[in-house]
Amino acid sequence: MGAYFKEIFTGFWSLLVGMSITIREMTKPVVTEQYPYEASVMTSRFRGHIELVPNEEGGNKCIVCGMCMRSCPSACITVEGEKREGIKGKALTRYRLDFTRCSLCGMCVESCRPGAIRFSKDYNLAGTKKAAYIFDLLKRLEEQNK
Amino acid sequence: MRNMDFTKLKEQLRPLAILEDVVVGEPPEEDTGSEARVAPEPEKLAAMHEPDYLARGFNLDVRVEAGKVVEAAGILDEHGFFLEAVTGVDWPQEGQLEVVYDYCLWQPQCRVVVRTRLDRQSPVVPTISTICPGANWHERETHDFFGIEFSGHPDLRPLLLPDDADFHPLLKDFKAHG
Amino acid sequence: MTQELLTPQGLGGLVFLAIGAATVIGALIAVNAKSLIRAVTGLCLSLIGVAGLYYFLNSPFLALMEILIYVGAVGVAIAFAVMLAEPEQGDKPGRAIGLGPFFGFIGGGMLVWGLVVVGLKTKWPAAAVKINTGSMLAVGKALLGSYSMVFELISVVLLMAIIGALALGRRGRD
Amino acid sequence: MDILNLSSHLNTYLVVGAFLFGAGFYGLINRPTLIGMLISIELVMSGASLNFMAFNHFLAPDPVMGQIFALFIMGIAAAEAAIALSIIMAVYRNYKSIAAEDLNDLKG
Amino acid sequence: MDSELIRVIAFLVGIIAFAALNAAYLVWLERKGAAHIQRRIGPKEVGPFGLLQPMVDGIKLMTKQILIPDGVDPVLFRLAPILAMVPAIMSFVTIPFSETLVARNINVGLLMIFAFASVNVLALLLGGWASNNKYAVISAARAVSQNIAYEIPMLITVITMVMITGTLNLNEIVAQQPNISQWYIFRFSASPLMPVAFLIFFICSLAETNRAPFDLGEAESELVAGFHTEYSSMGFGLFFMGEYANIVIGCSLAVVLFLGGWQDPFGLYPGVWWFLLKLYLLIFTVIWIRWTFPRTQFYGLLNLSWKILIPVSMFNLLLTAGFLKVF
Amino acid sequence: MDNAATNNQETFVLNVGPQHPATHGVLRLKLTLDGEYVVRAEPVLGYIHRMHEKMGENRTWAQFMPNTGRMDYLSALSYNHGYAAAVERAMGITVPERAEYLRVITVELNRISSHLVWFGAYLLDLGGFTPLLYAFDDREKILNLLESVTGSRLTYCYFRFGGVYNDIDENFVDGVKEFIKTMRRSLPMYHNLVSKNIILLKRLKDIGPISRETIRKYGATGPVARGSGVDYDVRKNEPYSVYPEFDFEVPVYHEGDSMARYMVRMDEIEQSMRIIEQALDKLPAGPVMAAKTPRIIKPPKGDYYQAVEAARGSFGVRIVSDGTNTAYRLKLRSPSFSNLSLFSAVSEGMLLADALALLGSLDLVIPEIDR
Amino acid sequence: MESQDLQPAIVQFAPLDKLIALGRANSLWPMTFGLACCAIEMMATGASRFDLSRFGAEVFRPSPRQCDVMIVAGTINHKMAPAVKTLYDQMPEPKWVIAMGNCAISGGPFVFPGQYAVVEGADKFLPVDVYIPGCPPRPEALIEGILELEEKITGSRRWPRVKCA
Repeated sequence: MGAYFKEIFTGFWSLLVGMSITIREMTKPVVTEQYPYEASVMTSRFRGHIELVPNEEGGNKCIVCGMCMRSCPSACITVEGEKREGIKGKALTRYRLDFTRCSLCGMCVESCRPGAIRFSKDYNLAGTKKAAYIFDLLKRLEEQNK
Repeated sequence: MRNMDFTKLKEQLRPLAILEDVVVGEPPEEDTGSEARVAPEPEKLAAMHEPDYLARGFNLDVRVEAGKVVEAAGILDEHGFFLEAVTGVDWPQEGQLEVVYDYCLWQPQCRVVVRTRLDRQSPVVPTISTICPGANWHERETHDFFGIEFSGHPDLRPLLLPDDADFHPLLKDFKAHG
Repeated sequence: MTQELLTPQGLGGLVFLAIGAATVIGALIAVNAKSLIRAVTGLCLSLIGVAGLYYFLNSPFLALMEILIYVGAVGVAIAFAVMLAEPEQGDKPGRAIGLGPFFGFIGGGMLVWGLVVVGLKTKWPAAAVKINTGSMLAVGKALLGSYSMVFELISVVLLMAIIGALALGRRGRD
Repeated sequence: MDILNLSSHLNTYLVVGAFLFGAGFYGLINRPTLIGMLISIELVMSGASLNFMAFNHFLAPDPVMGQIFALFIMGIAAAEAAIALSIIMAVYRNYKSIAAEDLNDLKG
Repeated sequence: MDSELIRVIAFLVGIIAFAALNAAYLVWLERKGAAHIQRRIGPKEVGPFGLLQPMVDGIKLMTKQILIPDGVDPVLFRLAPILAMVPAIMSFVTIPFSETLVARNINVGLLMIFAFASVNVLALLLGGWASNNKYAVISAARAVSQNIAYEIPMLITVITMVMITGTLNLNEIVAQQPNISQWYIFRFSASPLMPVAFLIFFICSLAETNRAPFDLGEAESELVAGFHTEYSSMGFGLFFMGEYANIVIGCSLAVVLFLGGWQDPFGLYPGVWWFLLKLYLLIFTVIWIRWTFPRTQFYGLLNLSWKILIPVSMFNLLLTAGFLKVF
Repeated sequence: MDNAATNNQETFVLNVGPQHPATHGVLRLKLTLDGEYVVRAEPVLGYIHRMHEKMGENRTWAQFMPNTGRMDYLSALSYNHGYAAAVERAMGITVPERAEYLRVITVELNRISSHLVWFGAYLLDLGGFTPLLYAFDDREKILNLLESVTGSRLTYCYFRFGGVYNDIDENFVDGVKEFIKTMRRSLPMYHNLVSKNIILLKRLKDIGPISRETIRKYGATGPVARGSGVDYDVRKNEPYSVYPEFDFEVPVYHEGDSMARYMVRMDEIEQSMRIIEQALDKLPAGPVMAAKTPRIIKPPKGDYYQAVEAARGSFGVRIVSDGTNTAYRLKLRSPSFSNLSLFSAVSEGMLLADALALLGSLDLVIPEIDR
Repeated sequence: MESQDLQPAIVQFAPLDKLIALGRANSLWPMTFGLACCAIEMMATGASRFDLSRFGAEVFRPSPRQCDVMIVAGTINHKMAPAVKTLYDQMPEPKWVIAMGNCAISGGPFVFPGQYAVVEGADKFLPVDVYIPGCPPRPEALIEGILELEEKITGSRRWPRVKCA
């Protein structure tokens, strides 16, 4: 009989303790970041999709070695280049990134010797068209330069 | 064996291990193909050896006949081992399928690998799920992936693949249809 | 007519009609519905109707008790039993159309007819002078006064019912 | 008779009560299952207590009596429902059926 | 048209509006309260403080397609949500919001509320059964056994209260508690266990309305959405509103029986605001409890009823009877 | 209770899943119920089978790394660790000490975050919503820290053969210390709010007891095994990385019920914090990548095994190499696979709600089971 | 699928339709439906730090009958696809689909020549309205996806657009 009442009281007490915790939490300030109004800042290592690094003139540093293409686990990078006068290696004509296949592993960035690609800070992509996420990074770079 | 003497276990397992031709001397070249194994005098050794734990990650490697896996499982079970995984390896060039059983012990550290080779055309091996009920799913999974028949298994329906799956994706000659 | 309708009495009459209809329709559903669960619903509808009639008979207490006990307890219990004991089909389809329904219909019809005839033809004595108001208080006093013996008996019956139900339910479990 | 004034006539109640009674009787014979029969019995009882109440309201000098009768009927009905349902459940467990005609084991 | 009729009709409209609005804004309160308990904001983008959120939810629910799935019993399937809502609204008729603000001051008001509340079970049962969905059926079965188990201690407590007050009329009950020391929760002269009685009543009304931590019927980790799994659109909306209406009724009843209804504690402006204040405090407690505790297990729930609540409420009943006889 | 399962009552089959709130993803349970009692429970797997093992044979060793993080997305780093360590073992690569320390720190942080998700999700299973959000709030702090190092929140892919992707900075160290401080405050709050709650105790105590023998027969590991009194933790029993250098305990409870498994995980959070603290104190300087890592990974012929203690138990990687730059066979032994396989044996005769409480206490991550 | 390019019929210019669209857009109840990694980010979005409830979209309903939007969060394989399809069919109109994460968009990193298990994108068998790329996408991206869907329903955007630094 004693145990019976003891259980009732300890049980009831534990419920009260729980309720006191939640009411205390209620009076504390909220932790919510209000996204569309306050945009969070990504850390320097944040991995968005990759983008081309502009050089001083606003061009790209890519030498079309194809290392990124080969190291990519999901084959989402296509690089095309052509031989041009006065440039060592090849000049980049097309850098296509199929972001819908990417796993953001960073193998491409690591394998890039000249440091021509880096992670962008695009963290809030969303849209109604699937094709919008097959990026032409060269075009993107040009738009950024404008 | 690092921490404890497992002589008794080894004694019990040794008779199960099959004798096999072991080429003593330089290992066969990589691209000579399996037919071109010309060993001077193959030496008969029991296929039980203790690899270097640090290099390989397990302590004892036993190769047994397909029929003996249950017995091996029984011995290991007696010693308190638990079954960690069952898996297959496809060796199409040799026309064989290998079934690998990983056993492990809680205390002290000891990992035992039991392996057996089956004919690739009709891979049948007795089930050990009678001894380790946990093997049930592992064997179903191996059946999914390699098409290995575990005779006596209570229920060999596909586990990870769709119910109507009739393909075995981890075979080396598997091609996805459609 | 319209003028009359908009008085409380007129509306009350309408409500009464609705209640009477509910009683009759509910009873019809209860005895005719194919699926048992609908029959239970019909029963509940009918009983709510009866409760409404009680209300018009100046005993709201009884009306509410009717809802509480019949609809809330008996109806729910029957519905529950239907859920447990009737897995899929409704009434058994295999039962041939025998003479049962026919006799039932004839018998029921004759009963209704007879009762209605008796009820309407009889010259009931004029309403006597009430000796009390029939209020809840009076009911309570009567229940524990002149009818206390019956009251006790009913409690015993209920107790026996509970015990019996428990015993029956328990036995089936093992 | 004014249709909106039906509530103040004894006959209305008697007709409805008789109807409930008859419907219950019809159901009792017609229903093949035990639960259906139980439902019908409830109807019969309602019809009876409605009559009690009606006479009580319109004719009886002591308007308590009918109410008490109706209350007792309710009590009986509740007890009866409890017992009947548990019997039905027990029967169902043993026969996997609640059809009355399937319960012919008692014949021997 | 006489005034009595107008009064009844006005109250009827008012009650329906009150029930619907209350349900809508209780949802808002619940969402906001839950959010703040959980360190977040809750609805805020629709209207100031998200106050229009219930409206847009209502619009959405009303304009959504009504699906009657295959294999359901179409009549009962449609009937059940209505049956869940109507008795709840009917029960509002007799609740005294203030001395005069009561739709119909019925002598057996207390009994009436319980009579209609018992119909609610039928709604759940029919809804679950008609859905022809195993989750719904299990959930309905749970809801019924839970309701029956908790109706007993609740009614015993109410009988205790009726013994003390000597009436079933809610207005009279409130009138007996003019100030805080005479609220029945603190009326120790009637029975020293009055706070316990209040607690039992409160717990039981939580269980009767299928609220957390007794929301076994809607245990989403087990039974998806319980008895309303198959309900879409307003069918679901009605169940939802019915649930909140039942909460309001349960809490109003607690306020009337134990907390002095529209009476004020200190002799300041008695009236409807006091009633609403107490009511919403209690409702907030209900919400607070919901967002604090995990769900009870089925047998734990029945054990609580049979092993704790029923014996204690029986004891209280006997004690009260003794006190009534002695004093 | 037990005879309910054996009598000849009518039973029915309840399909829980593949989409169901209780299964945390896409597991399907075919429950044969008698009333509310489970007569037979049969988990049906494969609804998120993603061919990891097949992909291992198609990709180079390095390219497979992102896949490991997607098996168990809640403790992705443990899986990265297991795979990286297996390949390193095969290649004979020695990882610099600083890199090993970083691995341990991040893995343990990841373990805490995984346990927090479990804690929240389990409470959600039991019908308590608020603890989930508190746990996620604490977890966000870990994710911020890990994101600042690895660059992503969930599927990190941080380890490389021979080390880690990049080094940490002072902010990270401070952040971790700050986090441990807040977590030490949060844990007692969780215990007060949840662990001592009578409702929770009633729901978890003596529910789904698993015997030591069942654990062994089914090869269950991790907190599930430790809740049944099995003192087995790969970090202690088969030390890898730099774990031997830390002083930590392996929490073991002997009851074997759901509460024991719950408590094991809660205690592990504390132990992980201890490891992190020690690792931060001892953190050596130096490179984070082995200097002599070959650019092209071609492990020598043979098979290799590496087990690590992931948040759910012992995760084993068996690689069979034929000396080329892709794996010949890659077997991923996932702990939840074995942990779940005992479910049908244990859940027999339980109530539906209890069976789901048991299921939750196993802490399943389905993609890891289905692979 | 073609349907994603069509103008949804609900966007019309009668005031009532606008009101209805507004109601629907601000009360998007998602289904409790997670497939893989992205589901955890979906939960994180609903949790305190990001708080999906600000947009009235936190009411995760377990039953498809009561949902408006299905967030396909994770890889769909051939065994799961029929179940997903069934769930979609069980939802009452109007209903929307958000493909969250690369797996749901195109099969993601699990697609390789000769693969046998993964459905290459939810849009192979569902009319997807909004795509959220990422592996997994950050919670902000999911919020953005919800806002994008609201824009699609009402035809205008109420919230500021965030430029990524």
